[in-house]
Amino acid sequence: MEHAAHSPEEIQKHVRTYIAVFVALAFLTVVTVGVSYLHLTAAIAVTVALIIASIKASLVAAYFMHLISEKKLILWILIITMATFVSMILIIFFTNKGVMHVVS
Amino acid sequence: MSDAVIHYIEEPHPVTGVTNSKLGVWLFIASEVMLFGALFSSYIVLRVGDATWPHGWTVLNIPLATLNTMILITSSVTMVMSWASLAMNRFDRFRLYMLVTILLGCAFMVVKGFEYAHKFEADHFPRTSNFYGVYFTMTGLHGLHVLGGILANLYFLTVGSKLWKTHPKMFMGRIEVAGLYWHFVDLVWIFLFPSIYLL
Amino acid sequence: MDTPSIYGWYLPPNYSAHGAIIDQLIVIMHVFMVALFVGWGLFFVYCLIRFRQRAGHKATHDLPHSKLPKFLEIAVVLFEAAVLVGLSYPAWSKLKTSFPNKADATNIRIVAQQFVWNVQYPGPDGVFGRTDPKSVSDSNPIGLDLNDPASKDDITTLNQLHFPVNKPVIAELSSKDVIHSFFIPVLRVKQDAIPGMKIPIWWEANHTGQFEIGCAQLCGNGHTTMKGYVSIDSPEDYKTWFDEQQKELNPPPAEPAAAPASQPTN
Amino acid sequence: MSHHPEKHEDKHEHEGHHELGFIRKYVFSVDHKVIGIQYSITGLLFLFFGFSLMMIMRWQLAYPGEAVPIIGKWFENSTMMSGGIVSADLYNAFGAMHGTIMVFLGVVPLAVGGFGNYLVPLQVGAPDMAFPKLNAASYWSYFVGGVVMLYSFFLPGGPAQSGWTSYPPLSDIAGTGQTVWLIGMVFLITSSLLGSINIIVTIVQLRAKGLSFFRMPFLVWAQFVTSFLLVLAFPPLEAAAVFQLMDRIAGTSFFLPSGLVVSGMPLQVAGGGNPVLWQHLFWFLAHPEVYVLILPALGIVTEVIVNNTRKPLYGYKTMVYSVVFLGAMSFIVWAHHMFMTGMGTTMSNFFQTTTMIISIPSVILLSCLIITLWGGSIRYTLPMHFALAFLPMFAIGGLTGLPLGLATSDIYLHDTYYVIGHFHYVVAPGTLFALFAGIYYWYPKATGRMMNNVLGKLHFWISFLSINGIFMPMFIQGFAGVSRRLHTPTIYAHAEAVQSTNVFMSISAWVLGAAQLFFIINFFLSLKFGKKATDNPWDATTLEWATPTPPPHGNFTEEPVVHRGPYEYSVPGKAMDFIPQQVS
Ligand code: HEA
Ligand code: HEA
Ligand code: CUA
Ligand SMILES: [Cu+2]
Repeated sequence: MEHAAHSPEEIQKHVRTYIAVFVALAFLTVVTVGVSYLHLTAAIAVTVALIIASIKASLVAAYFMHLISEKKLILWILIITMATFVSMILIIFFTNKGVMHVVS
Repeated sequence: MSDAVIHYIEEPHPVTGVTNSKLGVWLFIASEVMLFGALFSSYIVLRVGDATWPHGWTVLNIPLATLNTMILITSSVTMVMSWASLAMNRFDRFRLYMLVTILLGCAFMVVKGFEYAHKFEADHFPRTSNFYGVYFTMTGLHGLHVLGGILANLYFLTVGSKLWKTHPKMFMGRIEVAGLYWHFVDLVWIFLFPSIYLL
Repeated sequence: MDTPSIYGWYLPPNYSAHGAIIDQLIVIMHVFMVALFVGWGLFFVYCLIRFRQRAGHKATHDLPHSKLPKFLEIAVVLFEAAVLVGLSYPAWSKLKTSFPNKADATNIRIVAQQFVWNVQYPGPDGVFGRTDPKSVSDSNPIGLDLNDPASKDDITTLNQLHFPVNKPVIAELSSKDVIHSFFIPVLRVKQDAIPGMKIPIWWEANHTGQFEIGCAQLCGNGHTTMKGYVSIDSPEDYKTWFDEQQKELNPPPAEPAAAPASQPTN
Repeated sequence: MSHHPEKHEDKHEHEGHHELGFIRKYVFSVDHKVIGIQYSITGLLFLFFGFSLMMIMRWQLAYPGEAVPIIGKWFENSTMMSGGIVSADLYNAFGAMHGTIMVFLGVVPLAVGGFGNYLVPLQVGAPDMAFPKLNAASYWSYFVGGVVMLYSFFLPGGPAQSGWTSYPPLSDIAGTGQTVWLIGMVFLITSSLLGSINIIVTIVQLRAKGLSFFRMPFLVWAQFVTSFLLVLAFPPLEAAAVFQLMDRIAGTSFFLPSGLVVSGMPLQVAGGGNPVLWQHLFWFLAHPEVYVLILPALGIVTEVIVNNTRKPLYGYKTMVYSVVFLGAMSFIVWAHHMFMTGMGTTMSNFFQTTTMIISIPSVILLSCLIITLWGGSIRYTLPMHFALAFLPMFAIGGLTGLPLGLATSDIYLHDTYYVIGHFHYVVAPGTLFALFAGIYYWYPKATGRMMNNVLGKLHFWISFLSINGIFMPMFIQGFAGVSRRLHTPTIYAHAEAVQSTNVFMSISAWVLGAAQLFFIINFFLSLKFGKKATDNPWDATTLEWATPTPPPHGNFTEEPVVHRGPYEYSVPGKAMDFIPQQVS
């Protein structure tokens, strides 16, 4: 691990970020739950919930999973995966939406 | 070299900069992304196709789920702390944090157990409606992943930790990838929670 | 029954107004494919003979510098693009999505089930009676709601599909149990019948006669036997048939459907 | 344990082959070569089994309703084959299992598990796979999956009967066989995931010194892309399998719409599901899967052809880019299997376009291979026979994919025998022949013996003629409009008209079956009596030939260093007409 090279001081810094991230995650959780009690219209509710979830996810990935300092190789694998994943969702969604139906 | 000496188990590959196991786990996570991706796609398709689909918050126990979210987030922190402890050469702290991580994981499962129990009492079963079908299937699969993580962590806390004496680097590497998996499970929940409970 | 003589080792005759595009596309594609294959094939065989290992013959290290393959590949691309844009796109939207207007078409409903084709005609009032799964019974396979006045005059037949020639037919395709696929070879019509969905299809025959309906999607152990009949009638014949059905319609509907439905399950 | 690849190579360095007992060495071995061979043998046996099922089905197709000769006698009193006649249930069961077995238990294990495991480490100059124990786990997971599938044949209701595609609602309301099928699939999926992750890591991490990506043999590239397809495409099927299991066991209705009436009885489920959803998830895997079936085959053919034309590969880089592009595209064409599900114009246009686009790289790949022949000095060795036959066969299979890819012509051709013809040309005389080529080519390396030439030629020529005799008439039947999966085609007038072709096809199938005896005999006798093979019997350049024959545990006597590209044949001014990669 390149981290092994890290000196205790640096690790100390790491630890501080971890705590910070934890606080952020906890806060965002409270926010997203709070928002859900407002019973916003579907569209808004979904967007808000997903945005918050994405932020939380990126925090976890970036700091706990060290993606922020991760090697290109790994990033590329994830980029390919996300691309595949997104195209799957979108294509399935739109194909399903475009299906011919009798309007009766 | 008539014995198979496999490189880059301890030392990262000079060019790629990662060890075999790290790359392996990231690829495994990639496949997991596609697994849960497919589950989410299905969820979307089923939900838009069904006018009678209820809002999660009308039928599910939000406080309990919020508690579980907190538990899982905390466990992610303790998990990463256990790794950091190793980096700081504090094996005792590692064991402490790892233990806490495992306990938190168990706590998550217990809470989930209560949640399920309530549903069953109110006889809500997967077959009741596609909402419950999706709810049980997706949270259930996620639960299985948590369970898997707990078992792996148990191994590293007990038998596996012998390696610390002989190959400290290798052991750290394993804790790191174990962590990667654990954080990923947390990450999945971060999406499951709002999309099933709050929407 | 139809005369087997019309069938052979090639596409069956096309008795529809719209099917010509499909045949045309199939033929064009195969001409292209054969051309490619023969072209490549000749080159291939030539190499096999000319460059076989033999005394005094040596392989050359340097690679051929012909532009030909590039051109060929570009040609293939252009051809495919042309076929897509020129034929397939428009044909598909014509065949599957641009419907003749209901008023001047024969409107029917086709309800597939293991292992028969139910057909429902709106009757003189031109309105389909309501159907719902609960009222399904052996004598009422499509679950026609008998309290609905519109159903009173509805004709329902089993594996028998009558319609007049030279007049578009609009059919609403659905299924009671599993996925089937409605296939009339001579009319170049094929569409899956999917439970939970009502998929509209249309066709226009230009030749009278008796032909077969096949099921193209595996639907259980009766899949093979799920054969229906179309009879493409002259307007007169259709009228007579239609009136007969009306007479038979009292006592209540689905009567021609004597003892259907109770087929083996999947 | 699938969660923890890294927990599988500890203290591996202490596993000298000498210390191992028989069991550890040949049964629960972690040596990639042993595992590769286990995969190959198991795969071959399943291929043969899957073929046998079809030989029985072909009797019913040729002589509908007549008792099957010998086999019929054995099962006379069984419900599914009473009187020795193939019942509709049996036909559907065998059809579904033929497809499943051939794809998931035959070709993929042989092509990826077998050739991938055996050759990738050797060709990249590695001592073993990156995760040897994971590798063993992958094989045993496959093995269990296979056993589960075989077990389903002994269930009262027989095995799965809803086609290898298992479309709900049919599969949801089918008998227990379907449940077992799904469980078996979960094991097979796990196996493929473990295996492909292993292959990717091995290629990325363990390449020998000097072996840059663009010096890798094309087969390694093919396996690399294939593994990515498996890693990313299989999980959605796993999700689908879980949903279907839930539908069947827990009574959910993910794939069951409301208001179903099955054989007169309203189905007692909540409803609200969507049957087409399954098709999306299934084909999202199954289209990439078909490229999983062809890419390793292409890789093998490339190795064999280059070696036997004694000249460098034409357009190596072009081929690499094509194969990568092919892999990427294969994720966005899947719904060309679903044109008839009521698809609207926009999406059908999208899918027919992507389908046409994806055919281009294949054209390029094949072109490069054929052009490679130009100016070569073609050695008509046994493997070369099969490799050369692959080209026109794949061409036919591929080209016939085009009219299917155009939604409009697919209206008529969908679910007819034209489709069956199309893909059998790519998988049977295509992939299977490539795999045979591979077996004849690497058998000497793996066993230290050459296979017999005469038996081999007999195997080739009889197989080549008969296999075309089976699949060529399928296009005629397709044109005639004969649907697939028909237990008694003669019921339909248009099928009756081409029934004579069925007889011809079936006889060809049995001849093909008989021809395999030459192979099987050759395969086993050569182990003992085959002519001893040198370390590099084909004068090949790639690294696997730089090992002792057969390679010891750890493969290379000293760590190989690569100095040149994979195919340096007939370099001017050199004494020998080939320069191995490790030669400086
Ligand atoms: C190895 C497996 C494999 C491969 C490689 C392919 C390749 C292709 N397939 Fe096929 N396909 C299957 C396996 C495969 N397929 C299977 C198993 C099914 C049925 C599943 C089921 O329903 O059960 C199927 C079904 C299938 C369908 C659905 C049909 C239907 O159900 O209605 C379609 C439709 O688009 C399709 C298209 C294509 C296309 C466009 C290609 C293209 O990639 C082909 C590109 C190749 C070429 C264009 C050839 C190039 C050749 C030359 C340039 C000439 C060289 C000449 C000489 C050497 C002489 N395939
Ligand atoms: C990789 C895939 C694959 C392969 C190789 C094959 C190979 C063959 N297939 Fe099949 N087939 C499918 C995949 C495949 N098939 C699929 C997916 C379906 C659709 C199923 C469905 O409808 O759901 C299908 C359907 C299908 C049908 C249509 C059934 C129907 O629709 O009703 C037919 C009909 O003839 C058929 C025939 C054959 C034949 C004669 C072969 C022959 O080419 C077989 C050749 C086999 C060999 C030559 C054996 C080689 C092995 C050995 C010699 C063993 C040696 C052993 C040792 C040395 C230990 N197949
Ligand atoms: Cu109905 Cu096949
Ligand atoms: Cu496909």
